Amino acid sequence: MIAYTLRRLLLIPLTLFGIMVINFTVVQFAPGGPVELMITKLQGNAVDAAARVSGSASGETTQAKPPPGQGGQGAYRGAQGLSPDFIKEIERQFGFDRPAHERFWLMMVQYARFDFGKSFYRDTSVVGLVIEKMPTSISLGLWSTLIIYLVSIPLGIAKATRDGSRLDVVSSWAVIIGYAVPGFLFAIALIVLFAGGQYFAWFPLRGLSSPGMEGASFATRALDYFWHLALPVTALVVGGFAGLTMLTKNSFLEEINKQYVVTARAKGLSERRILYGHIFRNAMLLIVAGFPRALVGILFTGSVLVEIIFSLDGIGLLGFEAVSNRDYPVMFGTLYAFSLLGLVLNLVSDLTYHWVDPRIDFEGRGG
Amino acid sequence: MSENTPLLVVDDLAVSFGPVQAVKGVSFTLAKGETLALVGESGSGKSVTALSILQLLPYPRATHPRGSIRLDGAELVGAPEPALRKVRGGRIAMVFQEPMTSLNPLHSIEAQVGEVLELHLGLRGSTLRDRVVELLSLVGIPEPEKRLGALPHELSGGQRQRVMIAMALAGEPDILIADEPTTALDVTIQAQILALLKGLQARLGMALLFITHDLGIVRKMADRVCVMNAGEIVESGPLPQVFDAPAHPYTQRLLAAEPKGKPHRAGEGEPVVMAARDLKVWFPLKAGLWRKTVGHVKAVDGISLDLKRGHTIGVVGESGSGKTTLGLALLRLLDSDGEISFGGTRIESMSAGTLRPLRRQMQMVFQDPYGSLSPRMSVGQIVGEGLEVHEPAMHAAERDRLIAAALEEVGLDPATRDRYPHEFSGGQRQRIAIARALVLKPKFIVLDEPTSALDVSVQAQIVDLLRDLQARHALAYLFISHDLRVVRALADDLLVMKDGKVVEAGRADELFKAPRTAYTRALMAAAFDLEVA
Amino acid sequence: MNLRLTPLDRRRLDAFCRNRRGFWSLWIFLALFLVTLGAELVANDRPILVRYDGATYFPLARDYPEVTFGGDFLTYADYRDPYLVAKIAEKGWALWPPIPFDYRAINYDPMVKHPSPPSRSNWLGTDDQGRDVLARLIYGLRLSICFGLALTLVSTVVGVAAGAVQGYFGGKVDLVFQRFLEIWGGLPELLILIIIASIIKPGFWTLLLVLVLFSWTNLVGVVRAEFLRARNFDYVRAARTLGMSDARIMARHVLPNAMVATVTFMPFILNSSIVSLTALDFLGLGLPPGSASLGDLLRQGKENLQAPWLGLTGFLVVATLLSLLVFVGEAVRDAFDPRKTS
Amino acid sequence: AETVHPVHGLAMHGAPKYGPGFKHFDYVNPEAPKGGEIRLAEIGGWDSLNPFIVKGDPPAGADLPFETLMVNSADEAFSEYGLIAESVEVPADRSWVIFNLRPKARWHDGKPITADDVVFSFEVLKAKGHPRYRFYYAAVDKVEKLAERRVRFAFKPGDNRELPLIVGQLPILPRHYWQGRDFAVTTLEPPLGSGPYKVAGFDTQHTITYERVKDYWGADLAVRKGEYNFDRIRYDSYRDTTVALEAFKAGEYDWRSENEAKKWATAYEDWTGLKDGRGRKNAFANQRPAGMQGYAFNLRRALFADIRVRRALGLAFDFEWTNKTLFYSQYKRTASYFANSELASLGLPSPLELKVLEPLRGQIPPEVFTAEFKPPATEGDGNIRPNLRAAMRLLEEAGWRVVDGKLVDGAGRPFAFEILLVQPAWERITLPFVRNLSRLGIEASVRTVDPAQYKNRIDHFDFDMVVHVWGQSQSPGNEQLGYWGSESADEAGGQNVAGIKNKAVDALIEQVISAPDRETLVARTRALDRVLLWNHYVIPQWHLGLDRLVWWDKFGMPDTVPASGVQVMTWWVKK
Ligand SMILES: Nc1ncnc2c1ncn2[C@@H]1O[C@H](COP(=O)(O)OP(=O)(O)OP(=O)(O)O)[C@@H](O)[C@H]1O
Ligand SMILES: Nc1ncnc2c1ncn2[C@@H]1O[C@H](COP(=O)(O)OP(=O)(O)OP(=O)(O)O)[C@@H](O)[C@H]1O
Ligand SMILES: [Mg+2]
Ligand SMILES: [Mg+2]
Repeated sequence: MIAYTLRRLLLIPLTLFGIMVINFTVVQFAPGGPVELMITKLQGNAVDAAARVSGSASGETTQAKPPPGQGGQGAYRGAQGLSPDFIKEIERQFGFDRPAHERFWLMMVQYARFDFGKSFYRDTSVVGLVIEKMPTSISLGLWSTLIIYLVSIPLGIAKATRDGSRLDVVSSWAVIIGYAVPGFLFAIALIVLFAGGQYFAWFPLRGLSSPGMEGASFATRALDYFWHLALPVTALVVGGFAGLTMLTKNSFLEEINKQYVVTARAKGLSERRILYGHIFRNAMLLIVAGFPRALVGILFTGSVLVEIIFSLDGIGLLGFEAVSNRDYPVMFGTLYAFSLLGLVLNLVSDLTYHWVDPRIDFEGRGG
Repeated sequence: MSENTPLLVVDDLAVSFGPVQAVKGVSFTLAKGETLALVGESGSGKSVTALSILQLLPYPRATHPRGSIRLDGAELVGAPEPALRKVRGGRIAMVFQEPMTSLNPLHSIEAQVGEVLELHLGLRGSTLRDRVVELLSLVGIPEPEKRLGALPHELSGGQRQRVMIAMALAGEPDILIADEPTTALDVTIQAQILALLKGLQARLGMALLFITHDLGIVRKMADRVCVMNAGEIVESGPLPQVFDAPAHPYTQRLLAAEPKGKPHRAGEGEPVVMAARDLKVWFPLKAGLWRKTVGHVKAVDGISLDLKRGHTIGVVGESGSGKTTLGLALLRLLDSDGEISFGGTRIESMSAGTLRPLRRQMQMVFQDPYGSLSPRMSVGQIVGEGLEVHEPAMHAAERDRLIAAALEEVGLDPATRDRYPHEFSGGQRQRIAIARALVLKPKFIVLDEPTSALDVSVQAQIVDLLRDLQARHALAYLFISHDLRVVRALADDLLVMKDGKVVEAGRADELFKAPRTAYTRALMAAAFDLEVA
Repeated sequence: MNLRLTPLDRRRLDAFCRNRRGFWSLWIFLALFLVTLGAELVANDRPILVRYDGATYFPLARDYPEVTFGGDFLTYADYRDPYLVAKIAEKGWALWPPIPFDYRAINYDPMVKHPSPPSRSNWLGTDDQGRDVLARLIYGLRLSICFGLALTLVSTVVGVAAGAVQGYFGGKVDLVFQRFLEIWGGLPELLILIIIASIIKPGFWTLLLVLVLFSWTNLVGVVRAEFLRARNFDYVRAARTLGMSDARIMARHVLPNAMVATVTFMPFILNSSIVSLTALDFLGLGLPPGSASLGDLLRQGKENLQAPWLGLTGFLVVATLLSLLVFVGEAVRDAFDPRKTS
Repeated sequence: AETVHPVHGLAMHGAPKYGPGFKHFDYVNPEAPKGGEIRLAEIGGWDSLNPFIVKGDPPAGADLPFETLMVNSADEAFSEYGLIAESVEVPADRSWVIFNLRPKARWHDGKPITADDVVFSFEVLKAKGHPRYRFYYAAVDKVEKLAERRVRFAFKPGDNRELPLIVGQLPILPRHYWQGRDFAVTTLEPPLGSGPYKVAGFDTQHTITYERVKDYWGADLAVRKGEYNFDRIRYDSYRDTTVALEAFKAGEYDWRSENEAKKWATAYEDWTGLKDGRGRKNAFANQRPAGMQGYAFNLRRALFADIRVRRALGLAFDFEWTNKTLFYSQYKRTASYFANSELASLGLPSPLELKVLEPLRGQIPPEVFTAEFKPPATEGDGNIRPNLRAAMRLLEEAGWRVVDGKLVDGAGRPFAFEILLVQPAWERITLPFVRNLSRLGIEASVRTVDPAQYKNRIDHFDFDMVVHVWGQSQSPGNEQLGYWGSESADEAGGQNVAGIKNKAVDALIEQVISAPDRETLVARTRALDRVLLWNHYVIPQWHLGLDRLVWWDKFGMPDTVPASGVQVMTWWVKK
């Protein structure tokens, strides 16, 4: 195992490099780059990327919104086409005056030193951005994953032992319906029902904390935190039960009739102990196999929609906007960081396989 | 012995699996300190009866149309789970027939044995550990401290069986149901185990329900005997009565049957089919978080052999001496060092692809038949698969015919070929595994304890079959067994193994007559005299 | 063709049928699917049959120029046009499908504002463009099911095969393939979609291809894990002794035991393919605007909270579909469970 | 040389409406009580408090703490009155401008605003500010400080009457504050300003509160009288429009402008505020020029070269039905490129218009002289057969025929094109149009792409038809060159999306730019409007002309709504 682990560790930089090369190449083919987007923005024609998901802010006409502040200088006055010099300058700003391979090389050298540069459109470093969004993502990811696992696994086990019973059927329905509710609809429904003005205004509409909480006691702040989290986490979680519950159930069904279970029973063990002490480890492999993926998923891409709907700023939204806005430093920076994390987690999960079932090895076999 | 009220009463017990009636009204009693032997044909319902006592059958698939089982007067059939839990392991313990599949593959043997101690005796910590070690050494596991952390797959067949026994004994039960507890054990260990059981019986008054096909053991151990055939008890009574004056024809047949005959002698000039030079298989012993290799189990340690066409080499040796490993290594199912050649071709470094066509010519019957049968394939598919692969042109009907014939040859009803492996008895599964190997008519077969689960009559049938096939097709066998009678009936040459090394080799008849080493002598003595210390 | 069932298959079939829930689910699903396959006959904006001026016309099968029925144009007739309706009524009659709209047909009734609630003419109401929700549902279901089935099938086959090969062979194969997967997984799905959409116009097949590119990896991990474990089992070793090819061992011996994951995940993959189609619609990378898909219905549901029949219909249909499939999946699992067949 | 007198305000043309010494704008309530709070919402987050640079997203209201030299009034076409500048001096040819600063103007830290600050502002904005400033002020030749409170901007040669006014919009930034700070980077330290509000507290991305400056130097100025009455203005950020709407209904914020007809018509029906009278919902008419929004043909495509074809396609767009069933009849059809303003053409050309049109006779569609432009109308019942008949006739005239139900040209090529969209919301509007086109045998398809790709395709003229909006001000000028000028037709990334290349149009644009006074400007603009309209370069869509507002009824508002529409900052909290 040590040799294998070492080999895998050595392969990580290589894989990472591969990921970066491929992505960099792919990006070269993207229609429209940051320069174009910047120009659109300058001309005042920009369409917010998130608008596609969140509904357009501009409606069916362009002049519907009276300018609330002063000023109101319409950008169109000056917009008489941009001079080529000016476009050149923007290109230079973004580093697009260099050939692609040179840009790539520069980027990789920086990345090797864990220097991820700055966003094209903001003045924050990529690391800063990620760190800024991390708490939100982790809050959402951690709690929802926790809840999903804590509910699904025992539920799946209970279903396996009572295969075909009423509990089984009813809970199947419940988790499936939860899964079938489209997340965005459910989130909106939650807002309308429990945070809107019409029905019950029990929960806050947005954010992760109430204003003016800085000085409050820890308990109050924690309470406030969970109060804010309740709806988004619910929205994230409903859809998550089904897959895991069914997987657990089926994995357990697979094992529950094996001979060693009879042995365990012959020892006089309680059903519970048989389930959790004996079958669990044998059936857990698949669940363990899915775990790192779930974790990365929830941290990285988790929840663009939920983030948008609950006005939270997490990594999901950051990544989505980075791609839509062609904010390459952010895109590559997050890609690099999360790929690295993913690669490490992959290794960890492989090692867990071996830990769960020591018969598993990764040596070549055949014939 | 003591003729007080019976501890366990089984009364007109019947078991059905859907339409299949496995047990059709079995009655017997078991008193404290008594040993009752349940003998009978393979598939006659012994295991099912035993499992019914602990209510461990796959309910609701299995049903009891009638009958009752009472422990100290309390009904066990249909008893609530909590009540059964108290009985299981604590009052009645069971050694399962197939130790290989009956252990939890992912728990160390320490955990599996310790669990019973913890549950029923409330032991914890170092007392628990000490007791586990003690139990393991009682059942003859060498260096038990070192192997506490071993997982079942790292043990030899006999070792697993001993762990199973240790586990059953751990709870100090009132009744021990032992379903073929010594099938995988070499005779010395077997004797040791039997002595252990006797000792416990005397000390604790433990009652013993002993299921076995080994009549020698029955003679040594049993107070009373029940003979089962086709789901019914056909004869029962005190040992001398049944054995000396069998009334039922089946009992008579059973007692008369014995593997007989001489090995079929092929000419000495036959070509060598399978040869090995200085074969070595070392398993690393790993420890710690990083599972560093801290030593090796030298399972096979420099063995050479030449097996000629039409010949049989018998491999004997104590449990854990490396017999199975040798067989696996010869077939390139394990990584090994040293030369292996098959039919004159060196195969030790042959790629899997080149080796594949050769595989048809070399087959193996695994020591753990249950584990070697794909659980989701029907028996017909399992047996026929080799044909399908190697004779793709063969007509389906022809294949079907061959499958049926093969099953019939090993004494199975071809009508059962659409069943799944788990629907068979231990002995039946073993025969399925044999049928699978034989149907291909290979040149060379490794037979790893192929008859361990078979009653004497079937055993004799199988031995005859093997010998007959050998004569007709000049098959070469590597025959691994601790049952020296069977070995004597089949083997031309003998290889005696100990700790991965050959301690003695030579012509079988000579060795049986005049064993040269003390080790062999001890083996023989134990086997033929069943010395109980 | 040999349709004779082996006794084992019979047993499996019996086991399948014994799971009543799964059994009925399958029938309901098939019935639904069948109805949607014949969507044109059930919901259409053209009559099945027109009798006009002594001649019989089959608008479902053929396009007729409007002039055929006394209209002005040489272009094909729009049978819902009141002008044409009147013309046809004058000299004959038309036999309409039960739902006289197809997925594009707009209810031009000027009295209704769209989206309009369920009514006599639109049983499930109209969407925000005035199209009949029920008709769109029927067409959308067909598209979504076909898309989902195709995607599920392809990505499952590919994913299982890839996972199997890695897990079974291990070693270099695994090491290289895993790294490939990691690199593959790092691809920015969104961007690739954008790129592809910029090169080719997204349509059913292109989207299928693109989504397969990303969805096949879902199963690889679990299947690989199962294979890593199962390759150590004795019966695999036994199969190897029989000289079976690796492919056969994988397919016959290991795979059935790794089926848990596959069967469990399949309904979900199917459903998520429907959802990913929606997500693409959101991003404007989905099917051409105007196509009927369940996703479009869901999206409209979100954008038109004041018209709950849109979202609710979409959700109910998706939920039903998914439940049916999960229950069928359970029955299939039962059928292959040796302990459940008898 | 001419003597130039300092004046209090400037108009684009003629004299400003408010004379020297005016007390307040007409559309404010000078007695409006100060105090209270207004909570507003914006869509999207923010991460920077420097609204003058290209990086970062500033929050809504980020410019509240800052002031310009002059401010425009909301009820005139384009007039500005001094704010930081007490008076301005402009020569007749408007080739330069001098601003005299108010002595009492000061920063929030109490320091006075000086000419140095003005010079600094101009330079720093051009050098490091948002690139917009760079071309905005491209025509400014140089700026010089004449005295402590007197600055002069000199313009490059050219006839651009707007420049003094544009310079008047220059935000003035404190030099002393920015010395030692980098202007080009985003910041979360509220920069020093001089305006009526300053940042009081914020939570990045989520919310920001502005607080009225108690000793605001300009509180009593005529241009400030009655405005900025709230003590606190809070903006909350929402990411999702639906949620923002729910939040409003839940009372999370106070005031909202609705931009979707469907929502305006339906989303407030169940609003408790409206039911129990605590909320108000009202649409206020305005005269903000709506410009032209429409389906723009890509005239570079041969397919659309024939004016009859363009006209025929226009006939297939059923605005009345769309408006009735999809928009709840809230919109007005746009019949001018300068809709909703006095610049829009009306009836037949006036003599003043004819003066510029006559010379072009022959080069422009004859209908210009004979008919008032009216977009094709329908009954709104979805039955557009009469229009389709007309369209079919036009298409046939243009050489198209129907073969096998498809419209084909002489060579048998089908009439097929793609409508490129960037906003998914437009699909529902466009698809019925496509359906109508199909009845003419035209194969139109709709394609929605992401913004970057959209931009890319527009820039490379790789589209057939798009929805485009040309915004207009009350005072058209140079930008018209970019909109319709021949030169801009081939300029990648330009505003002449349709690719109009028409000598007559070019000539008219010249006339508009050089219009000497408002009256001529209006006439010439109308003439331009007519020519553009009759050329059928776009299929006009609609405009609103209303501010659709909902608010929780705690505010008072002035009696008059100015031409530019409702000004929230003139509202106040009811006592
Ligand atoms: N995978 C493994 N890892 C570690 N040790 C192993 C492994 N397999 C077998 N061994 C050890 O190798 C030795 C030989 O095992 P083997 O199975 O060959 O014995 P055997 O002669 O067949 O015994 P039996 O008669 O009990 O079946 C035993 O001590 C066993 O514990
Ligand atoms: N789960 C099952 N389903 C159907 N039939 C079964 C099942 N288990 C056992 N049987 C059948 O019941 C009969 C009795 O089986 P049992 O295991 O008791 O035999 P046994 O006497 O222990 O034989 P052996 O000596 O070979 O172990 C056999 O014919 C077997 O095929
Ligand atoms: Mg048995
Ligand atoms: Mg062995």
